[in-house]
Amino acid sequence: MTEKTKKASPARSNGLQKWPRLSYLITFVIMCGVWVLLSGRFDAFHLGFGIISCMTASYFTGKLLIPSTRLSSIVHTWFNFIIYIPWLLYQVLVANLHMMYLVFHPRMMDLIDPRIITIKSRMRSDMALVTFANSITLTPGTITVFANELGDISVHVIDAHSGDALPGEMEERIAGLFGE
Amino acid sequence: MIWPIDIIIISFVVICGIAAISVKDLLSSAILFGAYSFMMCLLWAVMGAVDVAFTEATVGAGVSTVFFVAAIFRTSRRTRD
Amino acid sequence: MIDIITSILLFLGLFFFLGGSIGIIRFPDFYSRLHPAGKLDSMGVLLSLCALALYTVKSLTMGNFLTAAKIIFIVSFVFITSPTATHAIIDAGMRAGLKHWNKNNNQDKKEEKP
Amino acid sequence: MDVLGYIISKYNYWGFVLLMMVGMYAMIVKNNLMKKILGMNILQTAIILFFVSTSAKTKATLPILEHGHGDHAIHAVDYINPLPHVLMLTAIVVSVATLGVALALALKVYKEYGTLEEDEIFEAQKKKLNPEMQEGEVNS
Amino acid sequence: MKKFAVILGLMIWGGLLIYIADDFPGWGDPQAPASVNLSPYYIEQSIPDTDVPNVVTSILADYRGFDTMFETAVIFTAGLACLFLLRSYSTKEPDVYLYRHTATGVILRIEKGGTIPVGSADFERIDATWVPHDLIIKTTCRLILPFVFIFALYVIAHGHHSPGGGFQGGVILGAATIIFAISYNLRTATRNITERFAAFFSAAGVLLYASTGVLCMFFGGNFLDYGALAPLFGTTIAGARSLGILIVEIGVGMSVMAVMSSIYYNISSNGRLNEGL
Amino acid sequence: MSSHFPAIIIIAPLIAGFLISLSSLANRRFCFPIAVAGLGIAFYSSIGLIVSVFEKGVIQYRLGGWAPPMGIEYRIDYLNAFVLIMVSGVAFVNIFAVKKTAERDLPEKLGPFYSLYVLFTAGLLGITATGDAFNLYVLLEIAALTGYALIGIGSGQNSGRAAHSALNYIFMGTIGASFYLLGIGYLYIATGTLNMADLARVLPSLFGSNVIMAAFAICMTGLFMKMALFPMHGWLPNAYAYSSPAAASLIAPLTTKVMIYVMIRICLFVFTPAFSFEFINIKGAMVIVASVAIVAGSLFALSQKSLTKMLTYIIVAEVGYMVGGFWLGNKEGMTGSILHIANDAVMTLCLFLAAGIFAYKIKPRGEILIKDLGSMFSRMPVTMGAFVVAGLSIIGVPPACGFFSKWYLILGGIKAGQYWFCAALIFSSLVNVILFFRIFESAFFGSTCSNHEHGSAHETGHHNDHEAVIDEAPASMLVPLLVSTAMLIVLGFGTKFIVTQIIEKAISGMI
Amino acid sequence: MALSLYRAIAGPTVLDRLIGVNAIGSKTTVLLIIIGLLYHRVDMFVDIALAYAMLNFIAVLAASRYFQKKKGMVDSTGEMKQ
Amino acid sequence: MNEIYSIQPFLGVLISASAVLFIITAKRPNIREGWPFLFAIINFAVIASMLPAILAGNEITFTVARVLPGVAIAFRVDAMGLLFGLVSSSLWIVTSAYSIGYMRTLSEHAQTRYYCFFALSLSAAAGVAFAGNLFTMYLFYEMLSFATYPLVTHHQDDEAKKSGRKYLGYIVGTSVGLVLPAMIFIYAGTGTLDFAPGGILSWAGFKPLLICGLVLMFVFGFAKAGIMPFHSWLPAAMVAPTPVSALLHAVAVVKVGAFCIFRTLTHIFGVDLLGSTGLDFLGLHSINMGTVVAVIASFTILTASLIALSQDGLKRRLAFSTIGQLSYIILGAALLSPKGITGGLLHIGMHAFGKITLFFCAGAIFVTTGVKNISDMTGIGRRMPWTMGAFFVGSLSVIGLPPCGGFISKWFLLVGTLESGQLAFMAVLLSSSLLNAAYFLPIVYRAFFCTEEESKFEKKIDEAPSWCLGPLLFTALVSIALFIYPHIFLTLAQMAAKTITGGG
Repeated sequence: MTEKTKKASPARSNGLQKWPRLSYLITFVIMCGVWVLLSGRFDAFHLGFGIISCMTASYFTGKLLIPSTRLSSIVHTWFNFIIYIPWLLYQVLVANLHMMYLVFHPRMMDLIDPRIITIKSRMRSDMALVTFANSITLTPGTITVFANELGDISVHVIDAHSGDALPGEMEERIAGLFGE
Repeated sequence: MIWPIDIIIISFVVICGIAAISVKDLLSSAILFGAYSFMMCLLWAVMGAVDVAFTEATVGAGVSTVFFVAAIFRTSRRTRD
Repeated sequence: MIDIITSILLFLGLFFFLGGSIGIIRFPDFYSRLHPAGKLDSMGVLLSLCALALYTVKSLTMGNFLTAAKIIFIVSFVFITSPTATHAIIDAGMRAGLKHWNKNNNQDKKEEKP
Repeated sequence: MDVLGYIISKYNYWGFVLLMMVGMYAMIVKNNLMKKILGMNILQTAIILFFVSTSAKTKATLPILEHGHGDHAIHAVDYINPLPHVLMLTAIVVSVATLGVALALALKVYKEYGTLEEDEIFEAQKKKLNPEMQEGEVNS
Repeated sequence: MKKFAVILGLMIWGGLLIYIADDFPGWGDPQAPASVNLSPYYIEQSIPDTDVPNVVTSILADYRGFDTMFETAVIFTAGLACLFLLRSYSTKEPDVYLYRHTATGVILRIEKGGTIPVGSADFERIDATWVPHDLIIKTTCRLILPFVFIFALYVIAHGHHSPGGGFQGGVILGAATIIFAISYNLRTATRNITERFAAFFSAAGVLLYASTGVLCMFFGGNFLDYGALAPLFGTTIAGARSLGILIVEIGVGMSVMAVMSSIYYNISSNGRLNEGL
Repeated sequence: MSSHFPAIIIIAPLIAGFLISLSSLANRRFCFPIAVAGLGIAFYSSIGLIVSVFEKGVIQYRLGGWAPPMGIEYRIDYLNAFVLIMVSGVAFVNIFAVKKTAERDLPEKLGPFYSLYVLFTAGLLGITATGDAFNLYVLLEIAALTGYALIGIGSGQNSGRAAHSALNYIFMGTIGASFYLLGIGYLYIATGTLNMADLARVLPSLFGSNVIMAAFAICMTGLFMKMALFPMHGWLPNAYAYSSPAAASLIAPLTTKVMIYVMIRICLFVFTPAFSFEFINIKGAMVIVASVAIVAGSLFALSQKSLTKMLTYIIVAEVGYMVGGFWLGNKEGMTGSILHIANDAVMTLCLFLAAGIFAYKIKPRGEILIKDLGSMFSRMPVTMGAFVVAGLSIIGVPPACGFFSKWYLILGGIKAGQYWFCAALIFSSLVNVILFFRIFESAFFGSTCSNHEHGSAHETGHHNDHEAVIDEAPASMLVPLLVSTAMLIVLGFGTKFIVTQIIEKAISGMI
Repeated sequence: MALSLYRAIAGPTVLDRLIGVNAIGSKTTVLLIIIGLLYHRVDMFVDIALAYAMLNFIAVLAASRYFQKKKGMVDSTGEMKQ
Repeated sequence: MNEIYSIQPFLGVLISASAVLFIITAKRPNIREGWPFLFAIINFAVIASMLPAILAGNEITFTVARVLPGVAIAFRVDAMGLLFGLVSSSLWIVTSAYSIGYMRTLSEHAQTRYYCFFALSLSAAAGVAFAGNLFTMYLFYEMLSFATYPLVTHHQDDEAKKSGRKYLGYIVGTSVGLVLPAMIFIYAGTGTLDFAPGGILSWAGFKPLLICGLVLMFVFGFAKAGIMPFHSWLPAAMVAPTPVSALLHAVAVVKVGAFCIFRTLTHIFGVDLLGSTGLDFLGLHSINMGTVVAVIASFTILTASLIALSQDGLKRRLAFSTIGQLSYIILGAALLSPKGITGGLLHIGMHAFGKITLFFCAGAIFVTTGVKNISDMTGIGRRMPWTMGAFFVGSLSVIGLPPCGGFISKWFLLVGTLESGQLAFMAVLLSSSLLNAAYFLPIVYRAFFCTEEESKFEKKIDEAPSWCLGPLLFTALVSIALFIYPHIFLTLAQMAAKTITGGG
């Protein structure tokens, strides 16, 4: 647990000893990408300015975006994330249709039965947890109320069935996503 | 520019303004003030004043509301009018 | 072609928005209101913005492409922030001690929240 | 149609007047300092609205010049008047600055009196004044 | 009673204003004096004069750059005023230090004389037991912060071509600080962007602005006449103005960012800079 | 360099403000010298300005190098050169005086204090120098914001009230400034320009328009609020009375005066006298309002027990003097009004400096009541002497300068046939006699009883002339006080010079 | 939009209003871009929309944060959540 | 008549003012008291040095600063001013000496302050005397008011406080409220305030009503002259130490008031204007403004004398007497005839010496015995024969009986009434003289001629200290001497009258 919590305190973790500056570098690269996306100007002046900006930004926020600097895991995560997204979108769509159904149902009051359920996740990395929690929020009939580093998640569900699927498939996917 | 949108937004702005000052809870009025700023920003975008809209978006929606909330946090929510 | 897809998506997005708004009004308590607000709105944003992005790239230039990319960027941004915001609000609600609505006492506690 | 045209050409000004009245009302009548500050901000936005309204121009686009497509000359008629926007940027900045200072003062007031209601503050001041006066008499 | 009197008065006042609005040129009238008198010059000359397509920016930072300098000074003043009014430098040591284990949320109470886990990454100092700790918000903010940051810098840099500029970018930067302070806590925020840092930046930003103007004076121009800097930059006059505008915008951005964070610090912690919203 | 004086006079304090803020991070001791340097440069250039105005007439300075209607222009003529000297001089003299108080009251916040101080001055100087209507608004806000902060900090047990009154000040000030801005907006919508000279050129063809009327009315209402003309004076007394003496002695002399200057500037140089005095006929009404302000201010002052509060109500009355004098609409009244701007600034400075010294020495943490001043003559003869001179000047005793402006005001009143205004002036002088002699009396008579107390305590010989221990303020406070007192007399003797060389030239062609 | 506004104004509790405002915010983001389309200058409005989305988030966060902390202040029982 | 531009008048003002510096810096009481004495002598010398030039028909002018267009702080010494200057400066010497005795004997506190303001007051009085225009006069008049305030309230007790309030209330109130506007009216009409022998208003074209108003404003405005109903500060001010009462309230202050009125009536309005402006608007065609003022003065004379009769406090009785006597001066001016004017001017000097003697005596009595009330003074002549002798001389002078100076001035006044044909005023003068006699002579009578039982004092000569006694004897002698050698004053007064009435 101590190992995990060490990672979980991003603001002050000094990164791994291996490549201490790597997180900055990665941030810098991402920033550059974003800059180009935002700027849309490719003359030397703007690009130069962009590089300076990116350096500033990564200096200030380098530790925030990528607290752990294990390069392989990052690549892995991002790659998997792209696969995860369509599934998530599908879930979201389902959630929305469900919601629409509830909203426009004339006897909506009878259908819903809000309550709070608590689940226990096995994930420990905070990024994974948060992804999980946010996914829960986006998916049918559930909103995360609370989560902590130990994996306790309480969820507000709109009707009795919504919470049944949890943690279920989603956790599996996310766990796979973050390699846990 | 597009006057129907414009007129609707203006009326929203006015409604938000009136609501913000008449709500009996300061936090609510701060939040409504945020909504007011949103509307204002929209209004200016509609009127073509992008820079002003941008400023209002950043200032009104972001910073002033937070300032208000922070100040209310440090004082009290209670109000009698 | 793009026009049609755009308008369908936009319409859908607006429909979700409408649903979200109605949901906000119709649902009985604070917690359940958050469900439509959180979900339907983000869906609406997703659909409408995709529609607009599509519309933007109708004439494909570098600038327009970047604009579309920016719109997608907004979408992803909203998708990160919206659940968080929902969570923040519901957490706040819990801490503020708002009463839960449940079926048994909805007659008398309907609009009366502390 | 004429009436409609009239309304269209003026409603912005009506809106600004309405907002201004709302702001003034809040500042004069409301008892709570925070509400007054809010009213102050509404008043300022009203004036900003007025200025931005002056800049409007039908059939014109944003005051950001499109260069690049063609080297045809730039016509002022095609662009919205930018000057009021500039002025209003300044005004917005001023208003947020004022807001900051006003809130700081409100906090200070609250620290001292524990309330933001103006009448309660007056009462507290009176209460505070009286012992002070007596003390002063003893001193002199 | 007072209310009605006020409302009545305001009605009369408003009615008068509306009556006067009758004499205004119609909304959007291209022939209104405001539209034909001064602004065409700006619109048509902006690119030849300053090489800046966003007319608002060119007016803001060049034609009426002096206004903007004072606008920045206003912001600076506001920050200073908040600091001046609210900041309290009480150095009284609290009796009990509270530390929270970041992962579990277990709170340590350390009485006077106890060993303080200084520098430990696992514990953070808090001021009251109720200070919350919310993983989701924290992580999300952590994720979006770099993007907010780069976006803000983008806004500052691209004021020439798109809406935005120093002020807006600066506010977003300030907002980034505020997000940071909200999602973590004020103590962490002030550790990363310290009060001195904010104070330094707020003054340095405006100073950058003003000293650009003074530099122009040394190069033989009037105050804030960036055109005079052309020899320095080795560009045309218009290019020099464009660069001048950029420098100025950066100054504004720095100042505004620092001031916004400073105001937020002071307001949310009531001047003690320990624990805010 | 001298061609840049119009810019330097504003820039120097401005940059000094930023530098102070920076240097306070390093070492607090640097703050004061930088502030002095900034204000000194400003003062020097204000003198340089008036010299070059004498030589060359009106000076125009293009900021950013843009021709006036496009860019912002500074326009220094006799009128604002005069006011500039007044403002920078007062600020410069005062900074030495406030040093001690500031160091004692706000030890932690010296940097911000000096910074705000010089920024305030920069704002006022800018208001005075600018030739652009909108630029004026921005500068107005700078001055106002710094003013709010300086007032709001309060001192000692007044800090809560100071904050509250500063908040009220913010409300009134913001409404005022917003109104001013709105008026400018009305002008802009009607003319499309913001430059004052340009406005004055365009406006005469538009006199009939309702918009111009409204612009005028709204502008003036806003300015009246800012200058605390009688019915809108509510914010002023508390704000000045409860603020820290260090701040009060800067703000009280300058704010209202500069606002009156702005009113004169707007009426004469934007709307042109043809509009202000002839086209709309509000002269009589304004003079009556001013008379009421004078009488009301005096009466309020009479009912005060606290020294500073009394002084603030005197300011309210003095505002009535200047406004009334201006609206008399003739040369004498205008001269009196402009003259009184400078004179009243110095008088108020002197009074508030003295009040600051009293606060510093006898009641550091509260408001000074008049009865607290007992035996001041023997305790602080120099301070009290200066206070007496200033008081006499306010009353209007020659050769102190207050007499001369009052002279011109009454003269103008007689020439304009506004006898009520003259009567109000005389009445206010009489009330001032009572006010100040109440103070002198308590300062004079307090000595016997306190002597007895002291005598029993210290066993001082009764036949010794220095019975009461002289307990004067430090020299850094006394010297500015004496300088301002001397200025009272010098201004009095210089009246003819000022009137014929400056004011008549300033308003020539206007009336 | 009007409906959200209704919730924002009439909402019985602060948080209901917060929901309303949040909803307004997301709608406004879309609306801004639509306006951009109408002006044929989407590239200009995207920035605003982006800034808007960010800052809307801040406002909501701040307001909810208020409850998180204020609640604790009221009954500082010491223990963490729930 | 030539104008000589010389700094002398300014020196005359400045010297006494600069005494303040020396007095403040002086450490030891002897030196401190020596300075005023020395300065008084220097001052007198300076003023006297102007005498030959003036007697030769010249005028001395000096301009300090031009403060307003058309208005300067300027001095102009003519016969009239010099007369007053001589009187006040010569009496300062005497009073300085007397003060030393008085203050030391009573061990008064705050003597430095006392001497300072004393010097300042004298400086102001000289300034009024030499003022070249209305503005300068007003300036010094105000200065005098404020400089005397600490003297009046010297005792710093409640009574002093009350009197001080009354004093300032009347003096400053009237001067600010009446004189200032009147002055500005004149400036507005004429553009100048310079004194001119024939008056400066004759060509301003004011309406008669306005002129009447202005005259009354001045007459009542210079409340130091004690014209009723603005007289009541004077008795109140008697709480001051006696040298103050003596010099200031018998000579400097009140005479300044009278002098100011005199100056204004003659040099601003001009005799001709006053004579030709009547109360036409009231339908009283035959009455001109001079008469109006004269009536006011006469009223004051009679009333004050009657009140004086009923006063028991010696100083208060003297004060009311002063009120009456001051009005003589104004009456003299108001008669608008050369002789009347001469008489009025002479009365400034003659009455000054007489009245100061009386005050000195009152002070000496108080210093020696502590008695203030007349009723307690029965038999005092036996104990203090010299003092009471001087008192008798002073009384005679004030009453206007030979062989004292007062007789001459009264004589001229009477002739003046005849000259202007207004016999009613002659009656006033005569009856008032009778009243004077009625309130002074009984004091003297009871001081010397009383039975042993009635006497409240032991029959033992116990005179006042010599610093007190000397001055009062000296002034008594001067009073007599002035009867015999009135030449200087008389010449000056006649010269002044000549210029005022324009030839004659």
